[in-house]
Amino acid sequence: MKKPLSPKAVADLVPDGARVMIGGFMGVGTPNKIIDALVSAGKKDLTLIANDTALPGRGIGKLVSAGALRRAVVSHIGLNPETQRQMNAGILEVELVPQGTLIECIRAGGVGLGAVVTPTGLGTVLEEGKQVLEIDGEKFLVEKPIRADFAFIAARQADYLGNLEYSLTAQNFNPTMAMAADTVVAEPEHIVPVGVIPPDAVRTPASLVDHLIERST
Amino acid sequence: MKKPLSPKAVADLVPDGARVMIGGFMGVGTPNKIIDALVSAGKKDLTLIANDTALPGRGIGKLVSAGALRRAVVSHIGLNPETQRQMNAGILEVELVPQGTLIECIRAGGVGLGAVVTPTGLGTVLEEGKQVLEIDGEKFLVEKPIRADFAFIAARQADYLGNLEYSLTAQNFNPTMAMAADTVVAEPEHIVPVGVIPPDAVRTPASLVDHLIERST
Amino acid sequence: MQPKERIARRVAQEIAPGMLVNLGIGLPSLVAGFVPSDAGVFFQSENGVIGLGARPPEGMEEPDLTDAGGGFVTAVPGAAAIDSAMSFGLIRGGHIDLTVLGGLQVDERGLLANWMIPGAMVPGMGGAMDLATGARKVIVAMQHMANGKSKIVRTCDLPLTSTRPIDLLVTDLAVFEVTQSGLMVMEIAPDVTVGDVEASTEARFEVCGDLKCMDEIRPAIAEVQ
Amino acid sequence: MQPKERIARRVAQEIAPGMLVNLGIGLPSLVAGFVPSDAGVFFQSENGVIGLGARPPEGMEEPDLTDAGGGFVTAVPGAAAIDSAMSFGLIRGGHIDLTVLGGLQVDERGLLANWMIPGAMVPGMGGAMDLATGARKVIVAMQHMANGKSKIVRTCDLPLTSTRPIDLLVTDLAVFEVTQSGLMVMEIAPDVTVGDVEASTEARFEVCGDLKCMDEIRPAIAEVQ
Repeated sequence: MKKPLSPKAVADLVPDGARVMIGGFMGVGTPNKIIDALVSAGKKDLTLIANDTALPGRGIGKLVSAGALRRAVVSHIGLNPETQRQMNAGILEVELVPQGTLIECIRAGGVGLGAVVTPTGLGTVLEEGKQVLEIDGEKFLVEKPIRADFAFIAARQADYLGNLEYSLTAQNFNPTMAMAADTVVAEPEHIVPVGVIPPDAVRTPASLVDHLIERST
Repeated sequence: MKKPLSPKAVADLVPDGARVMIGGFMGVGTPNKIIDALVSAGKKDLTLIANDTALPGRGIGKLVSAGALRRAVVSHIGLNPETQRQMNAGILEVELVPQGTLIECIRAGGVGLGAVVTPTGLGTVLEEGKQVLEIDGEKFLVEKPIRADFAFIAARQADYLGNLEYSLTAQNFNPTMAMAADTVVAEPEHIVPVGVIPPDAVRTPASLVDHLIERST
Repeated sequence: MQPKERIARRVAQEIAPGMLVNLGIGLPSLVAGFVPSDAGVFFQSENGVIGLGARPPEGMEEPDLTDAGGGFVTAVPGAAAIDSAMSFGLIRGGHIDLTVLGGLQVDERGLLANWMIPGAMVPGMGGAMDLATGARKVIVAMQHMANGKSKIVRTCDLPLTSTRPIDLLVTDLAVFEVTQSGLMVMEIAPDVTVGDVEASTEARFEVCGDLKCMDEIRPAIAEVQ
Repeated sequence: MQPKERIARRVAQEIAPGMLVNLGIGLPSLVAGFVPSDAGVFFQSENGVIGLGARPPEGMEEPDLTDAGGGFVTAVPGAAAIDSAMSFGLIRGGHIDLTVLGGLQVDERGLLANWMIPGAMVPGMGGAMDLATGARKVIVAMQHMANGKSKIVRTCDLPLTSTRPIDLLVTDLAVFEVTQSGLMVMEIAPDVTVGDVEASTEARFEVCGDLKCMDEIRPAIAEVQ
């Protein structure tokens, strides 16, 4: 059983300069309480791994606006002009990764695979500096696994062991990221007693989750 | 919407010599009606891709006993002496693959990845004839994706579009195999009207499923 | 007909019942409006849903159900929620029958550039590279010209999205098929001549002997397989 | 105490609350019987469940809930059903705290062979290669001898399961740790001398200065982290 922590207590675990994975897609399925706590704590020089940087003032966009990021590994920044501004000003280093490659590299980091072998990006500017692997006459890019110090996960419901259920498109990167970090913190909307979530409904088994964030009171 | 087929009609689609993936683990989560129909139709020279060959008289074990297989790509045959006998007699060619590598190669075949890069089997007899890839100083085996002509999938419940739900340990190889074959046939215990299965409960989206087997009457 | 409407309406005619279709954000998303809701077509949104429905009525939005642009949507009966690994497994694995993408440039080999203008606009590729590489059929829907310049060029000078050629290009002026030898105009808009298309197009292209009007109503879409 | 019981009982002392544990079929599966059901330990079965419970009462079996040997089991509160890709993602990804495997041979470098005897017995490796490679800690539980021959050898002549050395070897005669320099006997069974162990062991090994009895009751298992 895990005694839920306050968002502030979780922020206190995160040193400046940490690598953090944050679930969500344009702010949907993003652990907002944790993000707010990271902003309040004035975190600096974080490396972000996420699908996108959302919009200014929304989800991960708040971390960008607060100047908490030094580097972002993402697939899309088009809807956050502040990310573009910081990138052009040389404040924020942005590595753009195709969405399918990004999620698969995070998965590889979580499931102990040595690399991702994908056709995506072959022959484009993304090939620069990367290994190309030939399998039965077809060529593929070799992409490296991605892991982080922390994964911050938004879930619809948890039990007090840490089993997680997700909701519709709020699922997105969350279950995969929950496998790929040294410390995994889940921010569920609800926490229910152990045994309430049926085994077939669990998408992230409790053993992957280190900490739960307390429910709003 | 898909009009469910009889097991015999599905067996009629399968030519001798076809590559067939069959879900299940020691007979649990195995599409038994399809197997019975393949046996009744006297299929020959099939290549089987599955976790195991179950027991004689149970699930995939029936295909072995019927002499329907020419080749089996599996992780375990220890509980089926008939498989061992046919292998030793040179009737059945058996390729043993570590279970984690097998499921991941099937996944790669289904999700368009060029290879699986795994530490499993490195330095063992499994390395023979395979590429070794070095990533940041660590070595991994390169294993090729696996696909089939047909995947035969056991599910707890389907809707008439083909959305599938699975049950407990009957899930095993089924959802992954449902992505990795040219023709995917699901054998659900129940078929319910479209809209009955909540979107979050679907584990195999309908678009992956070509045919449904009719319910028992 | 407005240019964008003409493009979306024409692209919709490529969609058949039973298809699983991914529409990019922007112009491509307009295509859904020209596909009857009872046509048996399923729309995938790469953020995690198959069976995307229309925008919900005011006050009935679900914060956890959005499209890839973050806009509120609904789910049709038979919809499935999937995570991003599954979503891109479907895309890269060839399980998406058709994707409609926007474009910055298409060149005469049918290659697409649509994710950045170095030094000017760097939105990121999002899912476009996986879609352009993995979907069974790729249609680009875009305006023929931008800022008085042709977007259909000899060779893309913007970074490519994929080295795999697209299948069909639909603009406000014409419909191009990508063949072994390059672009071929199959249809042109009403009140537009082949000369007009040539004047607006940097790329070389062939003209189909049986040139049609792109506003022509085509026979009812046939069922997949 | 019977040899198998002694082995299983000793292995169980390596299990702490909060751990996720995978037990191989055969002898290793006996370990569960020595772990209190309220100890906060979760058992994973690679066929797709975390939170494996005891065999159900007669007549209450669920055909869709079995262990990796195909035997009927139950699920404890808080159990999760997972597919094989997730199951082996957990195994290979280092999310299993401890696996207990059977063995045919362990050699003096701590390398394990447990999946085939060429020409005689070819059951297949099942999940053993992934477990031996990916679990955080690997314990081998096996009888010290088979057919009068030591199973602890100088160098495995059977095909290896992994090139990663195991962490601990528990037999009916002794407990060995695998150190940088090889095997070290930490504990021996009651009524057994170091000389007895030497006589039954082909491999060379060191003997810990603080040699203990393997039946000694150890302090309550400590919580993980």
